[in-house]
Amino acid sequence: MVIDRQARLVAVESWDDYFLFTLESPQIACQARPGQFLMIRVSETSQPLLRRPISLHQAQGPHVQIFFQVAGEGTRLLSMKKTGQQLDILGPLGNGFTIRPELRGNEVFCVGGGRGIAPLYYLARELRASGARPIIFYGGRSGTDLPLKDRLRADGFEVLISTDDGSIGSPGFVTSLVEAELKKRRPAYLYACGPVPMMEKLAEICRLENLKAEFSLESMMGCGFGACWGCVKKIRRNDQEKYLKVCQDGPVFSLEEVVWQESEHG
Amino acid sequence: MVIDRQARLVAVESWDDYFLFTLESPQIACQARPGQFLMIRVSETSQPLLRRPISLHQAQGPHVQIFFQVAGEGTRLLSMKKTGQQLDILGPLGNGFTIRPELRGNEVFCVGGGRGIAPLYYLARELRASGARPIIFYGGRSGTDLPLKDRLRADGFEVLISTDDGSIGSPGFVTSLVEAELKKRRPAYLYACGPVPMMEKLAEICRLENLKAEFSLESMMGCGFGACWGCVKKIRRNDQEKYLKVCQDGPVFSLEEVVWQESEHG
Amino acid sequence: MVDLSVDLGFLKLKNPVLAASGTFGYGLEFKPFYDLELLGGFVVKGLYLKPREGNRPPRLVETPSGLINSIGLQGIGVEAFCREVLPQLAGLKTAVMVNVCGEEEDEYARVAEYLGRHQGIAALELNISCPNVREGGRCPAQSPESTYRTVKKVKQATSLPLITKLSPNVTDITAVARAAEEAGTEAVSLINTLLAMAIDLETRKPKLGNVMGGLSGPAIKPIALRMVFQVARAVKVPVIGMGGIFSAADALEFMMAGAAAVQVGTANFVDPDACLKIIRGLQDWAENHGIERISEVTGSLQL
Amino acid sequence: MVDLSVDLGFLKLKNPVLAASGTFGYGLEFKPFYDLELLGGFVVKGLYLKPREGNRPPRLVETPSGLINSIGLQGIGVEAFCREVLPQLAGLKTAVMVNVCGEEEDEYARVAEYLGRHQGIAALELNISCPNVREGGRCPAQSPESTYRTVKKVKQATSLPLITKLSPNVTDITAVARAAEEAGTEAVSLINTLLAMAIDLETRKPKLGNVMGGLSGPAIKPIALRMVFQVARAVKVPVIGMGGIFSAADALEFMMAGAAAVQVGTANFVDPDACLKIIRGLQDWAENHGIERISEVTGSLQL
Ligand SMILES: Cc1cc2nc3c(=O)[nH]c(=O)nc-3n(C[C@H](O)[C@H](O)[C@H](O)COP(=O)(O)OP(=O)(O)OC[C@H]3O[C@@H](n4cnc5c(N)ncnc54)[C@H](O)[C@@H]3O)c2cc1C
Ligand SMILES: Cc1cc2nc3c(=O)[nH]c(=O)nc-3n(C[C@H](O)[C@H](O)[C@H](O)COP(=O)(O)OP(=O)(O)OC[C@H]3O[C@@H](n4cnc5c(N)ncnc54)[C@H](O)[C@@H]3O)c2cc1C
Ligand SMILES: Cc1cc2nc3c(=O)[nH]c(=O)nc-3n(C[C@H](O)[C@H](O)[C@H](O)COP(=O)(O)O)c2cc1C
Ligand SMILES: Cc1cc2nc3c(=O)[nH]c(=O)nc-3n(C[C@H](O)[C@H](O)[C@H](O)COP(=O)(O)O)c2cc1C
Ligand code: FES
Ligand code: FES
Repeated sequence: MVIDRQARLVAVESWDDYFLFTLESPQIACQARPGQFLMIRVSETSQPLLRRPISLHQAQGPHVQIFFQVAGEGTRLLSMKKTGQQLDILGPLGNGFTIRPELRGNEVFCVGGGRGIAPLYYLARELRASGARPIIFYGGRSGTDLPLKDRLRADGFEVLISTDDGSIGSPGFVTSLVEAELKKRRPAYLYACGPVPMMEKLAEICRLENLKAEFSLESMMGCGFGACWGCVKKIRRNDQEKYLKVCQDGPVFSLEEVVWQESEHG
Repeated sequence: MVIDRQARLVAVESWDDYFLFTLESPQIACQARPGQFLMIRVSETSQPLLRRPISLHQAQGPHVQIFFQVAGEGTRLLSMKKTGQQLDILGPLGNGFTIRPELRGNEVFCVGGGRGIAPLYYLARELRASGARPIIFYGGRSGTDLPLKDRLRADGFEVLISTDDGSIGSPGFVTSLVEAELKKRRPAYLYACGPVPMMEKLAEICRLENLKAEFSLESMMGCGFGACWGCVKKIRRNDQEKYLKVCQDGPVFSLEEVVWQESEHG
Repeated sequence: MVDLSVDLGFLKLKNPVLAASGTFGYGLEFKPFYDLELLGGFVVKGLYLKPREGNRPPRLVETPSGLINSIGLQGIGVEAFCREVLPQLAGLKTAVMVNVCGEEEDEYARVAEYLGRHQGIAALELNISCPNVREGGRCPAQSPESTYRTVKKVKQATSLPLITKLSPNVTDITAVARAAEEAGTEAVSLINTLLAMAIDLETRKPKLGNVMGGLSGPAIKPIALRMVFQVARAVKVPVIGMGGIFSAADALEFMMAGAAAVQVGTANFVDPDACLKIIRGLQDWAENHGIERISEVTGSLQL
Repeated sequence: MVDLSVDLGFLKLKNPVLAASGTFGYGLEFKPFYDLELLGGFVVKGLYLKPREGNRPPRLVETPSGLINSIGLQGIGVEAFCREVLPQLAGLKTAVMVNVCGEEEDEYARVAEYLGRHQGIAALELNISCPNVREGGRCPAQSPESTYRTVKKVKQATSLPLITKLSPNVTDITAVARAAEEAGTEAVSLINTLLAMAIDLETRKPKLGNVMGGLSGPAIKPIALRMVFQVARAVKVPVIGMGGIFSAADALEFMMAGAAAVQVGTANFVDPDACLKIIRGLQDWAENHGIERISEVTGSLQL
């Protein structure tokens, strides 16, 4: 059940162009699951027109958190909101990650690239609460792209870090770090969120290693709640390839379901 | 010569929906004359698209002032600017009021309705400096529409006040106050700025009383510097009625020139 | 208390606000937001005989105050609709309308005929104006002749009232409207989207998988309003206006220009409550202006 | 150093950025802002044989990301222009173009003929697409036949190169472009404004004195870009693209879609330096992308 309401912005933290907002919304907080998202109104004028989809980064008590990176005009306007302001949000939307009872006691990889870490923190906490042992992979272009690393560690998670420029953590793509780690241990499941090339590479690795996995996809969204058919991706389900709605049938899909399409990389 | 530049907002005063901004712009300040205006960019997005015309309310040292009322989205956005921000302004634009040497030693009426007071304060100061004796008529719907009255008096001007609702000053339209005053004394000239019905009534009075006068007109403006032909009003000049540009041929026109058009009241 | 109802002749609406096809899913998507019975009515997403895959993504681009879409009428087809969706809408006290599509004239007629055999449909909206399904953005509503032929054929296939949806991508929309009227349409609705495009500078490719798409939203409102004004003076059948309606004020402009009712499209995405807010806004405006029947507003523009 | 020049065949431009007619006065209005010689060129306001009063105000309405104007080609007429303005533009090292208007085909030819007898004009732009001067917003560019006839007549009246300016208020803009090409136009420019309208709820009157007007600005960019893309694939003569260009990125989209040069209109009002900033932006973009000649961008869209 979707809710449409005003949520008060109660705290703002920021690092360069990354922002962590804490919003007061008891209704959303108590219904939310990791991997779900909000549609947020960023402007009061018709410019930009559409809401912006942002994942839930945390839900606790009456509060939810979002973690986002300024990517363009919409997220820039969002980043300018001040504590005390009301945000116009819709949510929680979409299907989240599945948290499987059989993962109890097992190691699980959570791989986030850049802003893709947003839903994974929430997921990792829920996995831990369910008895699984999440290991967080957190990759970025540079050290400044990993503002949450200390916080994740302070929360008791095992966090493996990589940067493309080698400024901190292991140098290179986070996918190489996953590959290296797979030589040491085998997780029972892999969850990922990040840029398409990262997820596509992870999908390849998972297929090779015969690992089960789930991916959270991004897509341009018109509505966020299934009304426009604008957000579709090609998905393999029941032996058929179909355009399914990322907002409603996703944004999380399983390894076997996602059809990576050359054309949509750019 | 028009200048296009960034001006820093150095002070903001406000009363309900009236705002007085002080801007730092030595170039504009040293060229400006009363009755001229600025074109001000109010938004960084395409919404609203156009600049807004606002009269110069004062020019002194390196500073100019503007005084405006929130009338819609554009002036609302303008009112939200904060001290220290840069405003993107064009100006000084248009022809100002004429300050005639022969007015020296004579009484002159300056009649402002609501936000129409904006250019008249500047004019009154220049008139006084030139040796004329300006009397300011300041009318509004209610007491809250006359935020500048004390300031004008503190500056040593004779200020006659009226409100439609009679909350302060003489009750009724400012035009009735002018009529009443004309029974007592006869000015050498009349200058006016305000809503069309006010100015039309004043024009009638001036014709009856055989008074010379100048009016500052408003018009929807595309550019403010003569490039679009969007701001025209019917003007009588050299025995011909023509559409002249308010931005370039005005915004100040003489009594004989203005053709009041029924259709444009609304 | 203002009377918000409007009578289209073939159909009475409890108020003049309808949700536009393609922006309201099959209606069910909006149940979480409000009681659908508060609406004048809604038009479900366009349907063909068979399920349809739709166009290749990306399918949406935001533009200044606008949205380009190239969905390409993805949908479950009319059979699945009647089997799975219609029963869930059964008994709703609001006008449920279906947007009818076809590859060629025959298919339109067959879809209409199929729907005509089912209960619970107040009217059909004939979508001869989608710019996303044929080569080069073309559609039947771009010519009076093909409009006439298609409407005629569909009229013969069903007794359900027919609203013909017009395309703005034409030289003279009044000629097309008159052709639809002559062929017997009960009403016309306009406008569908304007054929448009956007390019990604980095990849040098069109931003839409389908190259071109249809522009909607506030950006197009002034064009839509002009067309509604022109069409309302050219035909006698009721005109249903749309294109960038986001507020009650927008809706009132369309009504003054001659629209008997309005549809709200893109606004449903930005604010799922948009239709409801517009209905309340019409009510308030009428009260403040001492208007007893909202239908008085239709065509009240002073020239 | 990037080569920004473009060769239209009949005219070499130092860069592809022109100021659009009706938004740049007679050029002189922009002298306070920058050196006009920095421009690729500019097109002065539309001219008839005689001075023209223009339409009754109000003439402008702002709309979401757009502007509707109904100026109605107010101007001093071609004689006064040649006598009073042209000498002031004489010797300017940039392409000065004149936008040619006419009540009927004959007047277009006579204006062109008159201008052809003067020095300092690089090309004529034939304005057969203004929506503000004829009943119902109609114009010659709405039919291939009248376009062909008008272009043909003007070509016979002058040897100045001719750019035919097309209207977006048509079903198939490529048919009109081809007609202009067949009649011998040296280039086509597009788009002129889209016929539009706005209503004042309180007075219940149209917001424009002339009822309808032409929509320009960012709102129309996606439609303009689509039309430039279509026309560039339909004709061999160079295409000059415009409609909502406010930035170098916008200009590049039009060039990728097939425009050899672009015109900047409404942006000149919002930012008098707009053309200059766009020229600099093109330069920067080309440098950052290792492009030596900006003309390489024309038509480089990947399908
Ligand atoms: C389900 C979902 C959850 C998301 N969660 C987060 C999150 O938690 N934190 C975060 O920082 N970002 C998240 N995103 C991405 C975020 O929505 C986009 O960065 C944002 O919409 C860009 O808007 P903009 O106006 O700032 O940029 P624009 O100027 O609109 O675009 C900038 C760039 O972002 C791309 N983009 C635009 N819209 C989207 C979109 N809907 N999805 C993906 N890319 C887009 C554009 O193609 C362009 O390359 C999520 C996206 C989806 C679909
Ligand atoms: C030469 C000139 C000098 C001006 N000086 C001042 C001043 O010193 N102080 C001040 O408060 N106001 C002044 N104005 C009026 C001011 O420009 C308008 O109030 C403002 O542009 C409205 O913009 P908006 O976006 O807030 O309102 P909108 O939402 O655009 O419109 C609100 C109302 O204002 C009217 N309006 C819009 N634009 C104009 C315009 N250009 N001129 C007149 N009415 C308009 C609209 O028709 C509408 O009724 C001046 C106008 C002109 C032409
Ligand atoms: C995403 C999207 C999908 C649409 N799908 C349809 C459709 O299936 N059938 C149809 O007739 N119109 C369709 N339209 C057009 C709308 O019904 C409407 O005519 C148009 O968007 C203009 O109105 P608006 O500006 O209020 O959105 C669609 C529009 C959008 C934005
Ligand atoms: C106020 C105004 C006046 C215009 N006058 C003319 C004109 O005289 N002749 C002409 O061909 N086009 C005229 N146009 C159209 C523009 O040249 C241009 O084609 C159109 O505005 C689209 O470009 P833009 O969105 O960059 O403004 C005018 C446009 C505006 C806004
Ligand atoms: S975003 Fe509208 S259906 Fe998914
Ligand atoms: S506002 Fe453009 S000419 Fe006056």
